[in-house]
Amino acid sequence: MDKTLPSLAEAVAGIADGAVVMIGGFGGSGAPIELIHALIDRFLATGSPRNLTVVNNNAGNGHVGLAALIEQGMVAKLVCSFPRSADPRVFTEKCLAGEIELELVPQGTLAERIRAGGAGIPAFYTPTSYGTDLAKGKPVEEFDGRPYVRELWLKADVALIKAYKGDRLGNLVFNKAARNFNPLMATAATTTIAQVSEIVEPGAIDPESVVTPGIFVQGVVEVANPAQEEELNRADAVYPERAA
Amino acid sequence: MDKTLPSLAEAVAGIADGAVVMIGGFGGSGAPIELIHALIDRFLATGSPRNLTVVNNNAGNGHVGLAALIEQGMVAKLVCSFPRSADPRVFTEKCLAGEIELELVPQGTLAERIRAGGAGIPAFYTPTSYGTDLAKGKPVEEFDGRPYVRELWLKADVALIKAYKGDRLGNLVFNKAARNFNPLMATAATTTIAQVSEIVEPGAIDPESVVTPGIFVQGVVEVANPAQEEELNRADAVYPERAA
Amino acid sequence: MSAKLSSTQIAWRAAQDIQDGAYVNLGIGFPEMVARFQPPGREAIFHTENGILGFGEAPKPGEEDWDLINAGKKAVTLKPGTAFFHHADSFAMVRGGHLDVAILGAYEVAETGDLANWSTGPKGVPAVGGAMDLVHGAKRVAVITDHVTKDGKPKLVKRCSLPLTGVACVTRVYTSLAVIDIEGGRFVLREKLPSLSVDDLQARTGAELVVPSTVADLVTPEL
Amino acid sequence: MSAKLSSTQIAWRAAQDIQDGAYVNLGIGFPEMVARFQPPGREAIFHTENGILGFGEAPKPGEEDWDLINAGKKAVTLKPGTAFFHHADSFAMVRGGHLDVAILGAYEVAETGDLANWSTGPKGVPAVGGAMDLVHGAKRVAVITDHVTKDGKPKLVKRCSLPLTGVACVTRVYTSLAVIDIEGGRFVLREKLPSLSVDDLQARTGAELVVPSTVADLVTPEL
Repeated sequence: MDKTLPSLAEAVAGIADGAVVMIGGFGGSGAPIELIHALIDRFLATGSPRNLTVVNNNAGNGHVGLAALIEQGMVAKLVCSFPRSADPRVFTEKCLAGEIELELVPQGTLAERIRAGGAGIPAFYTPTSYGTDLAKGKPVEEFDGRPYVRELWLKADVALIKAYKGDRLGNLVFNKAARNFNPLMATAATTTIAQVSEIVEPGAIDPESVVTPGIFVQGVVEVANPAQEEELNRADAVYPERAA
Repeated sequence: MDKTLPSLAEAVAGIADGAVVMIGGFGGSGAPIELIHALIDRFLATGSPRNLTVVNNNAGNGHVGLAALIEQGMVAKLVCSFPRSADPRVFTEKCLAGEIELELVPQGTLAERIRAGGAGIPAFYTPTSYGTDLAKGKPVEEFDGRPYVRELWLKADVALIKAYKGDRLGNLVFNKAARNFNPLMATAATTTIAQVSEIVEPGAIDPESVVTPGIFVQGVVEVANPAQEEELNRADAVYPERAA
Repeated sequence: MSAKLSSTQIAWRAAQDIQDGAYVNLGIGFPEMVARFQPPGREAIFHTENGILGFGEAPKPGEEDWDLINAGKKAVTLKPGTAFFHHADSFAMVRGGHLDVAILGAYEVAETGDLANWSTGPKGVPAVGGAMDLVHGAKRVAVITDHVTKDGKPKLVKRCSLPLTGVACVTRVYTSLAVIDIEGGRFVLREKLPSLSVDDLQARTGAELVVPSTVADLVTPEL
Repeated sequence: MSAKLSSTQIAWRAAQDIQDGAYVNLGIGFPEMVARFQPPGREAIFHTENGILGFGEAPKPGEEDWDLINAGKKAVTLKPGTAFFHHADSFAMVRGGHLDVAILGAYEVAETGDLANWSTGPKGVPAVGGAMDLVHGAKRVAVITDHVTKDGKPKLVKRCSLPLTGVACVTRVYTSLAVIDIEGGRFVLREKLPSLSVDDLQARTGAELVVPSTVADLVTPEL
C-alpha cells in the first residue's frame, strides 16, 4: 500500500466542480497553502474546480492561500466561525456583494460537527448557541434541566490538510498548534489529501504518537519547505504573482 | 501545582457510597488493578464504599481486579458491553442471582457515551443498536434517510485509570492497547485518579504525544510495577489472598 | 452430499475477496482466522476495536505482551506503521464507515440482511461487545458461517428468530456450502459446491435462493 | 468622579481572583492581558481553543513560531508540561466544563447573566469564533469591560439589545468602576471605587444594583 502522490497537481486533480472541500488550519497555522495554490493553478489552466463549498475556521488573510482561492471566484459558499483576519478584504467584499454565501458556525460546534461527520454521528446536542441568532430554526431539547441545541454532522468530498510528517500508509503527525482542525477534517471527508514536510518510512512515527491513523488518509504529498501564511502576508505576497 | 498522591490508600479515600465509578481497561489491558485493590482494602477496613455503579467494558476475570470488587459485594450495578471472560463466574453468579444490576451497552456506544459525558454533549444519534432489543424505549430519528437511535451521555463521580507515565500536572501517556477506555473516562469523571508506572517531570512527556492533558486528571499515584490481570489469573491469584 | 467446507476453508474463501490495502475488522473467534489466508501480494490492514490499526500475527508462546491484544483478548504483534488510539476514535473508524470490510460470525442471517449473532435468547448473561457497531461500520459487512446449525437447521432464514444484532446490514455470506449475496432483500447465489445441486442447497436454506444464470463453483482449497 | 480603572487595571483585578492551579481561557484581545498579572506564587494553566494547554508568554519579536499561536493568532511560547490537541478535544475541554474560569470581553451584560459580545448588529460580516462555546464552558464565566460605552451608555443592562452570545452565562463582571456578581438574575455589588457613590454607580448602570451591607473598595493598582 502506497498513498504517496508524486505532485501537488496530481493531489488536487480529482476535486470536482461543486465539491465540498474542507481546508485545515487556524488562520495560517496548519493551512495547506501549497495544496490550495495547486488548486488555483488547476482552475486557471482548466476553469475547474469552481462553485466550491469550503469549510475552514476562517475566511483567509491577504491574497494567498484561502483568500486567493476566494479571490479567484472559485468558492460559492464558506462554512466558518471567524471570517476576520488582519486583512480579510477579499472575503468581506465578496460577502457584502452577495457573491459568496456564508454559514457562520460557533467554533466548537464547527469542530464537533466535523468530528461527528467522521464518526458516523448524524446529530448531537450542544449548549452552544442556545438562545442566540445562530440557533434559529434548530431543534432545542432539555437534558438534566438545561436547554441544548441540536446540530448536524458535517462531511466533505475532499479534505486538504497540512501535517508535519507522514508515511506511505497515511499515518500523520502535526506541528504544535498547527494540528487544530486538520485531524478532524481528515476523518470527515471521502478523500483526504495531506501535504507533509517529510515522508518517512512506516514505523518511523512512534505508533503511540500517531495523531491521524492512515485509515483516514487517501493521499500524501511531500512539500519540503511549506510557506507560512503570516510570512507571506508580511511580504505582501499575492497568489498567483501578478505581472508588474 | 502538584497532583501527585502519596499512596494508593489516599488515592481512593474520597470515593463515596453509591458513587458512579468508571474503571479503565479492556479486559486486563489498562486495568488499574492496584487502585481497585486499594478500594477493596478500604472497604474491608471501613465498610465503604459500597453500592457502587461501575462502568467498565467487561465484568472482571477470575478473582482479582474488577472481579474481586464485585466478589466483595461492593458493586450494585455494572454498565458494560461484554460481561464475559475466561472466568466470569463472580459476575455471572451475582447477575443471575439478581444481586447486581446489568446495563448492557454496545461497545462503541459505551465509548461514545463516555466521550459525550466528557465533552458536554448530553445526547447524540448513532446507527448502532437500531432495530435491536438494546434500542428499546430509545428515541429513533431519520437522518439522510437512515434511522438512528438517540443515546445519552455517561458521566461519573470518579474515574480510576491506568497510564504508563504521568507528570505532576496530570499529563498522561499510555502503553499500547492499554489506552482503550482510559483517556475517555478521564474526561467524563468529576475526579480522575490515574495510577502510572512512572511519575516524570513536566516536560519529560513530549507535548505532541500527550494523550490525556492534565486538565482531565485530578490525582496521579505511582505504581512502579503494576500487576497484569492475565498473569495474576494464570497464577490463580485471588484478592485479597485467602488464608490457606 | 455430505461434502462441505471446514471453518478454515470458509475463512480462506472469505480472505480471497479482501483487496490489497483494505482496512478490515475481523470479529472475535472464528472470523479472526481469515487473517491467516491473505493472498500473496496483498496487504490488508487489520483494525481491532480496542485501539490498534495494523497489528500482525500472534506472538510465540511466552512472548505475549498483555497490553498488546486484539478484541478477542488474544496477544498480537506490531507491524511497521501501526497506530494506537482510544476507544472513541476506534469506533469513529467503525461507525464512520472507514473500514472496507467487517467479517462476522452468525447465529442467523435473514434474506433482508438482518443479522443475529449476539444472543441466543433470555437465558444466561447477555454480552454484545462491538458487534452492533461493526454491522453498521464497514462498507461491506460479510458473514462466515456453517450453512446449517449442528442440528441441521438453516442459518440462512427468511426472518431471524433470535435477537437481532443489526437490521439490513449483511451484504455477503460465506458458508460451508455456498457464497451468497444479499441484494434487494433476497439471497442471490453466487457460488456453490459443485457436488451440490441447487435443489439440495435450497433444501438447506430457510428462504428462497435467487439463482442467476451463472453460478460459479465454490473452490475447496487444500490447506 | 471621572476616576476609573484603565483596561490594564481591570485585567489586574480579574487576575487576583484566579486561583493557583486554575485552568483558564482568556478571550481574544483585551482579556489576554489578564495573564500578565498572575499573583506571585500562583500558577494558572492557560488554555487556548486552537489546541494548547499550558502555553507561556509572547516570544521576543523575530522569534515567533507561527505554528505556536493563541486563539487571537498571536505567537506564544511553551512551558514545561504543555500539551497539544485538536479542535474537538479542545472544545471538549470547554463545553465539558473542565475550565475553571473563562474571562471574556462584552458589549453588553444583562442582570440575567446574558452576554452580548459577538455582533453589533446586521451590518458588516458577522464573526463568532469560540465565544458561544466559552460562555457555556467554564465553571466561572467572568467579563471584563469598561463600565460604560464610549458614549457613556451603560454596558450593564436589564436586557441586552445586541445579539446574544449566551443566555444566563456570566457570573461576575469586572468593570472600570466596580466588581459585580450576577446572582439570581440580579446585579449584586461587591466592590466599587471608593471615590464613587452608590448612587453615581447606579446612574451609570442600566439595571438595579443590589447593594449588600458590605461593599469592598475596588483597589486601583499601581502598574
